[in-house]
Amino acid sequence: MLTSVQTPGSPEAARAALQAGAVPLGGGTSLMARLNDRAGGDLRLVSLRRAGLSGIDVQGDTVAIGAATTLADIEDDARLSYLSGCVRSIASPPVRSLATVAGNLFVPQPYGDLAAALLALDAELDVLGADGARREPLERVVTDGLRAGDLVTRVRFAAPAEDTFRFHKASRRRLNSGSIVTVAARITIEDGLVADIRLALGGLARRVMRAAGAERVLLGAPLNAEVVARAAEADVIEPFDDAYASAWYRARVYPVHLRRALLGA
Amino acid sequence: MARVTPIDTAYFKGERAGDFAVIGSAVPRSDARGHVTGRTVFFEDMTLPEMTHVKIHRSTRHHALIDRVDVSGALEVPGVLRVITHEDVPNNWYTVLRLIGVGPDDEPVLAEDRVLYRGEPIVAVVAETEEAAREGAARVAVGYTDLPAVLDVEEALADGAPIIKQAGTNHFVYEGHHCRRIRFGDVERGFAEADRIIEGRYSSSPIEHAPTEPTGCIVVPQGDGRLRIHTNTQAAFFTLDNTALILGVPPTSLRVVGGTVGGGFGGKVDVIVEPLACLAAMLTGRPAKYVFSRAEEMQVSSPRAAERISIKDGVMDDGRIVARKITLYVDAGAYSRHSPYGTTKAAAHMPGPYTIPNVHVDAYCVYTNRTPSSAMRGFGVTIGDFALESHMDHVARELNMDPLRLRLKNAYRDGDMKAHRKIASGTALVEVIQSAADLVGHDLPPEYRAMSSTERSEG
Amino acid sequence: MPSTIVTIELNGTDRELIARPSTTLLSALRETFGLMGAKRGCAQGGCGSCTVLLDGRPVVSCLIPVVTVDGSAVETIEGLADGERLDDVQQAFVDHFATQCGFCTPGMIMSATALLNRKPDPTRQDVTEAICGNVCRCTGYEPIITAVLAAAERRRGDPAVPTPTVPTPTVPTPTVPARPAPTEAEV
Amino acid sequence: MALRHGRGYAAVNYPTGMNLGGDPSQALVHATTMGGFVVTLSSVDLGQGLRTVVAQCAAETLGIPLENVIVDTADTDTGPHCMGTFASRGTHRVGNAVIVAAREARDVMLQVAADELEVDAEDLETDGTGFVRLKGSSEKKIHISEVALAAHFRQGRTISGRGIFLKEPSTPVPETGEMDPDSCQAHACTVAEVAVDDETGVVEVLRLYNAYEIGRALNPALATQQVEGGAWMGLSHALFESTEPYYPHSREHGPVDFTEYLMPGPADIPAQTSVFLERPAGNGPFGAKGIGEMTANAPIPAIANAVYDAVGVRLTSMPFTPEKVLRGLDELRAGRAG
Repeated sequence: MLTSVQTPGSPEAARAALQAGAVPLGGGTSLMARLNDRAGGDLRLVSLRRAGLSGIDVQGDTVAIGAATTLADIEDDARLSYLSGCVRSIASPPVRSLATVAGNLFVPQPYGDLAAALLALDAELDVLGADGARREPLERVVTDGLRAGDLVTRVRFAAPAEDTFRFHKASRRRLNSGSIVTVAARITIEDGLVADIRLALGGLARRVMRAAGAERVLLGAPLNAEVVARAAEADVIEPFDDAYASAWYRARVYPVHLRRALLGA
Repeated sequence: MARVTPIDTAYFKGERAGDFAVIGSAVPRSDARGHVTGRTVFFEDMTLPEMTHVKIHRSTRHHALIDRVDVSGALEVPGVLRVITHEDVPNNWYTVLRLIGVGPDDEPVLAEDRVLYRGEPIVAVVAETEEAAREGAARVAVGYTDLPAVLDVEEALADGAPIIKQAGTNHFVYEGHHCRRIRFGDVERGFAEADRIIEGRYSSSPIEHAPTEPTGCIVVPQGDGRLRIHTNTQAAFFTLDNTALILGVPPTSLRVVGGTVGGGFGGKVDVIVEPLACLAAMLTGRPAKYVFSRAEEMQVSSPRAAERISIKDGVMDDGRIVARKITLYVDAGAYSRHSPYGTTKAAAHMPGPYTIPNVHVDAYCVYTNRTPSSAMRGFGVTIGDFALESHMDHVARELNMDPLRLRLKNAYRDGDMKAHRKIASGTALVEVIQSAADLVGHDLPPEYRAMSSTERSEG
Repeated sequence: MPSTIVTIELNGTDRELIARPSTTLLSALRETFGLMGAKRGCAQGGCGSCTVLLDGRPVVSCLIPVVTVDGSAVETIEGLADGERLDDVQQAFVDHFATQCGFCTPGMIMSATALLNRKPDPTRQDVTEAICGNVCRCTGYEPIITAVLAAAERRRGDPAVPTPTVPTPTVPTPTVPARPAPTEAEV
Repeated sequence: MALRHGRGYAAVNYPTGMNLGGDPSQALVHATTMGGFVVTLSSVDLGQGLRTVVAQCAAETLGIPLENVIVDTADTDTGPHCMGTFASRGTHRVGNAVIVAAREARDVMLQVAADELEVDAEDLETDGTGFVRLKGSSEKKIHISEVALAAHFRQGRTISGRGIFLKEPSTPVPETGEMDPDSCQAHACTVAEVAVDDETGVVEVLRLYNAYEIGRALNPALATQQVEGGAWMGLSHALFESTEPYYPHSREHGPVDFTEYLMPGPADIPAQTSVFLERPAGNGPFGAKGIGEMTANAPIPAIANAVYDAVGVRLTSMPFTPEKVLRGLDELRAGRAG
């Protein structure tokens, strides 16, 4: 049963509450949905809504987004227009008004499309832990998780150069639908060859994953259908069955969607 | 401008007599103002002092004997007022079909010594708050001995299948028969005469009604000792009568108030929530609310049945279908609910809106250890139409024939004898096909244009 | 369980309530303030029937512990009409037969209102995006999309757009007071 | 990638009312002191607009303005029995019962008016505006409010009526299935146009064309709501819906919320073009047939057939998920390659 909901006014107070055993509540769009119909032991929540963790800071090409910033805020920020397609593919407006950036990093697949985008952007997290503040690559956090009591306070990344960010999500419905395959990529082409590539996938494993094998195939190669087809075979994916699609289907259409993400058709 | 579908008055001109003042007018909905202001009162839109809440502990097994039920954990939860087991239910049988003379009663209100599907209710917990009721329900402990489960209709009917029903068969018995039968003409002779035989097999998954408003009710004890049941049932007296039978009380002791429903689609006909909510109110002397959670609505409330339908047609090269044999399995799930009725309706619908001289239908209502299915929009017909009309397309392709002409050639007309031996009247299949062809510019030759439901001129 | 006093500005008026940790904004609206327009369709954030505006944004009120929104402004379906005069969105839903069972309607209208407040001249795609979290099982959405677009025109006061009309029976004014339109029975 | 287009057809009929009959509905009608007419029912409005339609039936039969009709439902203490709202029976059964009750009430109303006007009741007519008048006369008339007042306070009569509609129950012959299952049949033909993505198996329904024969559209706007919403549900059943996505192989992964239980959203709907045909049913209220359930049925096979037309995959199991389409395409390609 829910025994308390704290609304600390600072990151430090929030971290203290977490370290005392409370569970962080971002937008609540995943956690509250489960709590509303679930029995279980006593539970204390610490809401991050008032903890001073919201806000978008853009300095040159350095972007810092507060952990409790909502997806709606990102959607509305013209400076982050490259993320608009990603964010608008997530849930619906009344959910995006609540859902937070940090929350999206930890929702189970096939959700967490923003996490895939941020992984492709090589984001880092500011984490407030028992030992104070530290930086963690998002890639490590989505793989290994955080320590109990750690509080993500900020997401940082370098804004992608113009036209270098790709986001493609296949889902059963056009809007408001979990991912079948999500492809997020930061890609630079120079002289007809891939000069920089960072590729993240959603829907194809229990966590968002970096497609390091595909990156290796693509780097230095011409961006064409034949190369992309090889790239699609370069990673071990472990897709799953869920209400949206089977593992077979996800694996079957991943090459198609990788190609559409990178080549546009 | 409101969207109003045009009426093509060229069809059935002579029959459309009548000069009306109000009928035929797109008058505004009388309830629209309430809907847009939030004033429309749905059953849950009331707060009552001292309201209690009912939540259910459900089976985690597909098929099992119940060895032990321990409710002590539930009773320790602060706020839990009562638990209700099968022993507390005066007549522990759902009786939904008794009123229309279809039996036997086969479903306990709360499970007794066994469970036949995952999600079957075992214990109801009544508490001061929803949270406490939910917590209490979670803390009921049930010991099971698993039994072999049958999850497929054809496996259920196969030799050697575990018999899951106390009545001794995994299918409903229709007056001594394994299935609802239609026998018309001589289907085997029809097949023998046919130029070709075209077969198909079609199936569906269960489908949830998914009304936006969950199924539920609030029961309020009245000063005179009666119970007032605020419910979103689709059938007020059906709910009242069945609830009275289960509670063993005179029907005059209950009053059902409803009539405003946030989507039904057949999902609110089963009389599931009212009896237990009434019991909770009777046992506590306080108002009681029992509303399905969305997860219960999705997985425990009865869906549209999964069906499996085989069609074998004897077809002439000119497109006439001279024989049609259909085997249809309705997956009733663990209990009858309305499925024996729906299966008869499915049989009556065959062989579709076509006049076929030789028809043979076996429609089975089959029990499996799946969620009991029941009525849904198009009950008994929707999946059948999918099979029939997919098969018509299949036949047209096999014959390399225009699918609309195939249908027009076989369409039933006034005066035709249907397979269930009723003379067709008021038919209009020919005309809707002609009209649809017009909508998409699908060319029909003059002899197909000239066809009419009211006369069979083409011999 | 500790209770907390929470203040929200509800349809323009400051209101206080005593909230338990588990009290959601939806349950506060319905059970404390008796505002029954926001519906509980799933309590999972998936149906949108409980949509209200929180500081101007559409939100699924079932997922919000009300203690976390102390001091915020909340607008509900009950706050739209001016007395008995429906607002443009409400009137458009009536005129365009955009309601059937009515359960999704308040949430749908609040999502539409949030859109029109921010974007007075929406495209059809804007409308579908705005209401994609509001499940309607009855209408097939087309009349709702039509109504929202019509409401936008109405709000802009576009003179080129005639007031929607539906054919009604010709009923001359009676010489005695007519009965009100048919209504559902009081519960 | 290629988007491949196809067109599919389906035609259906649908029975009105409970299978085999035996499903009565009743109505009571009475006048209030000032000439309101209360229709008392226990019938349930599921959102299809039953209250509005029965008010129209009552107003038409009584010959009074719609505004004078009040529909009071559903309370089992006050409303007479109704079997329920299902089986496309509401408008047909309840409408019929209301007409019967309203006719009886109208007869009393005319008799009271006749006594007030000192004429024969047979010589009276209603004009739909609230007056009862002598046929052929513009002078000799009385408003229903005065009729009602007279009935209550001078003549001591109740302007009221009782109505019931019952299709007698039919019992099937076990050996042959001979039976009388229906009251009347409505009809529909759907043409679906789809685009199939041949690399992913995703089916998009672009357009639905529907011709519906519905007996009589008592309220064309409400009938439009039924057919459009119903066709949407058919599309939803066809492409999305299942509580057991992996049946018969597995019962796992059953959706438990609206996120997982998929239905087409507002961005996934086709353009619908529809037309009504009216062949009034002899036993229907003003000829109306039940249409609520039929409208979901034809789109399902029409879509399946359109997919076949587009890519040659015969979909035999609902719903038609992208996976099923793609597996079919893969089999076809393997067949061609082999």
